[in-house]
Amino acid sequence: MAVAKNERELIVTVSPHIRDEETVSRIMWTVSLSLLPALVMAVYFFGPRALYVTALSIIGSLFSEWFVEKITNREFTVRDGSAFLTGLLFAMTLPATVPFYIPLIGSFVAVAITKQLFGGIGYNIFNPALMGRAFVLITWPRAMTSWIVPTAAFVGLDAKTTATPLSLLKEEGMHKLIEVFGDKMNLYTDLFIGHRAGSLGETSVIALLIGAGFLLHKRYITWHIPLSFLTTVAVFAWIFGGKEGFFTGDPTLHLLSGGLIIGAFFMATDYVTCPSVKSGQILFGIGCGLLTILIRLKSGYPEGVMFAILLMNCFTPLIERNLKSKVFGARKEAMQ
Amino acid sequence: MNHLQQEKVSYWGLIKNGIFKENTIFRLVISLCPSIAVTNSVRNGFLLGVAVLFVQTMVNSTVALLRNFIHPRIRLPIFMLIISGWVTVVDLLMQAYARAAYKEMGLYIEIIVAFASILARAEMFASKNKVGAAFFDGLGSGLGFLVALVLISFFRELLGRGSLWGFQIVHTKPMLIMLMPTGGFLVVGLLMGFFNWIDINFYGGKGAGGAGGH
Amino acid sequence: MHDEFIKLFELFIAASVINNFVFTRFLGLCIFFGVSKKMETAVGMSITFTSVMVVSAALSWILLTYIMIPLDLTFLKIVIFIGIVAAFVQASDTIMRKISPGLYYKLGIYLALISTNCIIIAVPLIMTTEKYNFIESLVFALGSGIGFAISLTIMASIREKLELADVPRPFRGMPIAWITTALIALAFTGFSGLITM
Amino acid sequence: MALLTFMGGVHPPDHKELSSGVSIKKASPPSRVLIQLSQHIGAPCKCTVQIGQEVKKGDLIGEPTGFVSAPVHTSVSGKVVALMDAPNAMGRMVPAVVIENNGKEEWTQLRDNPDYMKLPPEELKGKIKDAGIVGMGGATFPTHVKLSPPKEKPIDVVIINGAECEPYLTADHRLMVETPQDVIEGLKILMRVLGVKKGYVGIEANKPDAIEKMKEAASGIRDIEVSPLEVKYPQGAEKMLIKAITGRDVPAGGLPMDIGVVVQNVGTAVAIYEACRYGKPLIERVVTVTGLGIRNPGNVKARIGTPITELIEDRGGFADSPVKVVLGGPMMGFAQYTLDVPVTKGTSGVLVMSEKEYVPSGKFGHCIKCGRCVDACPMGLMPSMLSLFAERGFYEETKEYNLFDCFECGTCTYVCPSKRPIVQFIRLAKSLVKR
Repeated sequence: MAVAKNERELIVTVSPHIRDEETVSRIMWTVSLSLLPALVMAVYFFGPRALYVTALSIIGSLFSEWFVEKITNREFTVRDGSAFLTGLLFAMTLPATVPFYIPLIGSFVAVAITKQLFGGIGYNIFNPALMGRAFVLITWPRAMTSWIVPTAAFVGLDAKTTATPLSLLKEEGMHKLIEVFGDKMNLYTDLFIGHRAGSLGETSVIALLIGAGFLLHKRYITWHIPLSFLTTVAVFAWIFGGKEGFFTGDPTLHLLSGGLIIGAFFMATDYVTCPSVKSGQILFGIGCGLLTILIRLKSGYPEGVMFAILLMNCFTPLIERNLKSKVFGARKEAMQ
Repeated sequence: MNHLQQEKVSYWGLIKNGIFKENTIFRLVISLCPSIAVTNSVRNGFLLGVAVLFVQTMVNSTVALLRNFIHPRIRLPIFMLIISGWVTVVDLLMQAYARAAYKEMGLYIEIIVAFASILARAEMFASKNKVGAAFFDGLGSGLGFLVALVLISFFRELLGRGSLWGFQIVHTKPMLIMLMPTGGFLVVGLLMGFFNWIDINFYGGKGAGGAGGH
Repeated sequence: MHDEFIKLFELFIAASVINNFVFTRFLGLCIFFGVSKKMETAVGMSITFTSVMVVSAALSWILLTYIMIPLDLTFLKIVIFIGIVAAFVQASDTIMRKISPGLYYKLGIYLALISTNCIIIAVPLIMTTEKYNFIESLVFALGSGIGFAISLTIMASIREKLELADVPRPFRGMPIAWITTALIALAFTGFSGLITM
Repeated sequence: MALLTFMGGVHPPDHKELSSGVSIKKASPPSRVLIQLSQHIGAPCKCTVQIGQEVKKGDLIGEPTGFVSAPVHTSVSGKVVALMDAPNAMGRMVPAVVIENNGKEEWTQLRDNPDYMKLPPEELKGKIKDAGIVGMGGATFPTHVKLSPPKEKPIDVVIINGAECEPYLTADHRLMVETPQDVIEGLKILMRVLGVKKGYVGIEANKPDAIEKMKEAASGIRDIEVSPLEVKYPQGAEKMLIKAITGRDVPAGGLPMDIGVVVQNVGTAVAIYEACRYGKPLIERVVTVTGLGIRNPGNVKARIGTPITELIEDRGGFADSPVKVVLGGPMMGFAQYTLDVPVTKGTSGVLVMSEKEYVPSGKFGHCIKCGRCVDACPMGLMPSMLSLFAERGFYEETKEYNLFDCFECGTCTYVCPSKRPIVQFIRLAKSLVKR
């Protein structure tokens, strides 16, 4: 047979011969980018210390990733951005006042124990950032629950430390909240803008929503988990949240406060630790919502988003096992 | 464990075997509950370890002593009876002489009765060997248990309270989590992994984390 | 009556979730780690375990109230309770083999494991200490059994998933199972303070 | 109106612009052809010629050896010079006949039959069978077999597959634009053979000119409908096409005929028309020669047996350094290690990928369970789990995740951000698992 003049060594691989441009590191860096508005707001409200805490926890998580991969002789994956993202997300869950060893140790727990010991990216069972936070919260409860007032201080309050809206609600009730924030509208606006005590990245709902909208637009996350999560929280807050009986709760307050928004859009949607089938995702979101409200209203903690997501992470393998994707075409056995 | 049933067994070898090669917690991974429950302080860990050591040794000796009189068909209930008898002795002794510690860990003392390790030793070794060997086998196994408990509680108390045996050692902020279940599970898991790592890297072992058992 | 019911419900929730035997009371760990490798065995164990637990709790309570306390024999509780469990397990083993060989084939192997499980002996012991009445004892036993079943199935599903994971070699098998349990226990602390008994 | 489609799928950049505007050109006659005797799914043909024998265009050179088989004809007139084994597109060695072209282009006896539509269905089917027609979309299933459904499975719909969802390929597109009438005639024959009242032509919406031409050709025929489809890979897969157009689900492990549907490719329809009208056997087909590695990408009408080097020369040769040569489309086609392979009845395209288009596929990362493959899988499988099981060697477990429903369209591998060779893992599992 005639041989083409410029035939040379051809590469032979099996199909498909084209690949999508999406890569894991692009996903990770884009999600990190989408947290930028929240970080900016955190620095605006809590000052440069917010930046130090963030930097430390990112450094801590990058180091932990490198360290475990070094001693277990693995390929270094520091550049894929997943450790960076974990560090950033973890920082978002810390109060600005934490002593500097907390971001370092917490990010070590997050990356080294929760992620790398399980085999690295993709194999962790729990959301690393939240597990890091749960660890430091239980370990140093005092340091993790002393909040400072945003620089442009609360109306009528100029003390250095204060409580989060949710703990005010839990300990003193709605009337105290209104007293602190002026009136209900003020309360909602302050919560929406982020003018309140809380963790670095959870306070500014508007900044988080901008980031979340970006991710939704890029299709990095889908509506399934956030929507089912938020809806469940709103409905059950309305039913059980009121002091005067059923159906008197304030869903708006519950939606805007605590770490719900960052949890629903950035934490619960973590690919690795949520079910990958849509029906499972909705179930996961509902579970998160129920547990959040249960813990917020009944348990010893004022905020339940973190524990709710971690608890649902436990159930993710069970959900995935029982809710598989629906296969195309009726089963043959069923036809006969 | 066939190699243990040979005629010539050195007592020292039996003890070493119990502590290292067949360490109840780290190598065989059985009788785990107390490794978490009582190890939030070195003293409790030590006390329970001693209790187990005592029960194990006595059970082994009793079983070896009576081995020719026990009908094989009903041996397990008889062993259980012997074990629960000795556990009751320890239980009552501690109730009488160590009230404070008993209050904290009474339930776990009583639960020694359900320890698979004790029954396993009685069944696999003591019922087939002479009293002396059985005694030292029990001693070794009990010591291994004791060492493991003390090791775990060492880390937990040091990190969780900054103290050892109740004496304050360091004055940093303690890590409360180490006293909680999570800390216990974590310390055991990390220690197991660490021992496996040593085994793999320095002794060419397979890093068997134990098959697990009851 | 209404309050009574609420109290029983709370007891159930407390026993199953909040004071989950595995994650907060550190009991039943041997079985927990031993049979949580495959989902099938975990489910079989859960069923067998819960039923044995409820029945043996009932038997223990009757024996305790009508024989041991009147005769002042409570100091022998360890011997008696373990005797009850052993006897009951032996009996159900024999009965099951006769009546339903299929079920025996499925669940029989777990029966043998049960007598060395500390939860099964811990339930009557706790019952004695807390002075529960008959119904409460049953609810407590059922709650504990369900709680154990929950932890066992969660763990089994996670460990099946970990089979596919690239866990560093020294941590494969038991160590990572312990660390997983540590993290689950941490997540379960979220329930603390949910019901103050 | 929303376009018809199915659940899942992706839309890779299709690069059809390279060749979609280029009319079909007859390839220059090859000096010799290498005609493989196994160009279809089913039993290979038995050679009916000897070395040295003179043959005319359209002469039978391989006769079928079973029911699922199709005859093979020569595409040139000339002399048989060799009988040998040669690699096919999949790299397997198959028996082939080498014929030297004498340039006379002498046809064997052909009989024009303008009244072919009056022939009884059985006779039409016989003509299709004798012409050696197979599915020309790439699957190469003998067409007459598809047209012989068992009695208990009545057929009520025929669909002509003009989706051409594979990126780069434009052969069917050009056929529909240039000979829409032939496609419709082919469909009419199919409907007559099967006694079916309803015919569809499914075309992806990225070929508006083809849709328009086909609609024009079909206007006035009540029973034929042209259905624009959403642009999405693998829209042209039989099951997906049927779902999109009729809404029916082919049962898992079943065939389209189970739900009363027969699907034929555009090229096949044209071949059917030519066979019934002129008695012409399948000896040439339209091939898209494309890719950035080709100087003048375009569509050529090539004789079966033409070496692909000659097609490449025909389109101006290599433009850039070719890195990979693929027969078929980039999603399901086969990369070649030699350019000696000839055009067969199933060769829809020759894709020459240059350095720019080549995606190295070596290193891959962990599955991050992003669910992209689950969302994209047209069969509703969980490719992520399948690949994980296969990667760890748990082949038996893959059956629980419906391993054998996968038809290896490659969508999962395409979308995977970790660049995992998912479909490759699935193929591995398929070969190692007992059914």
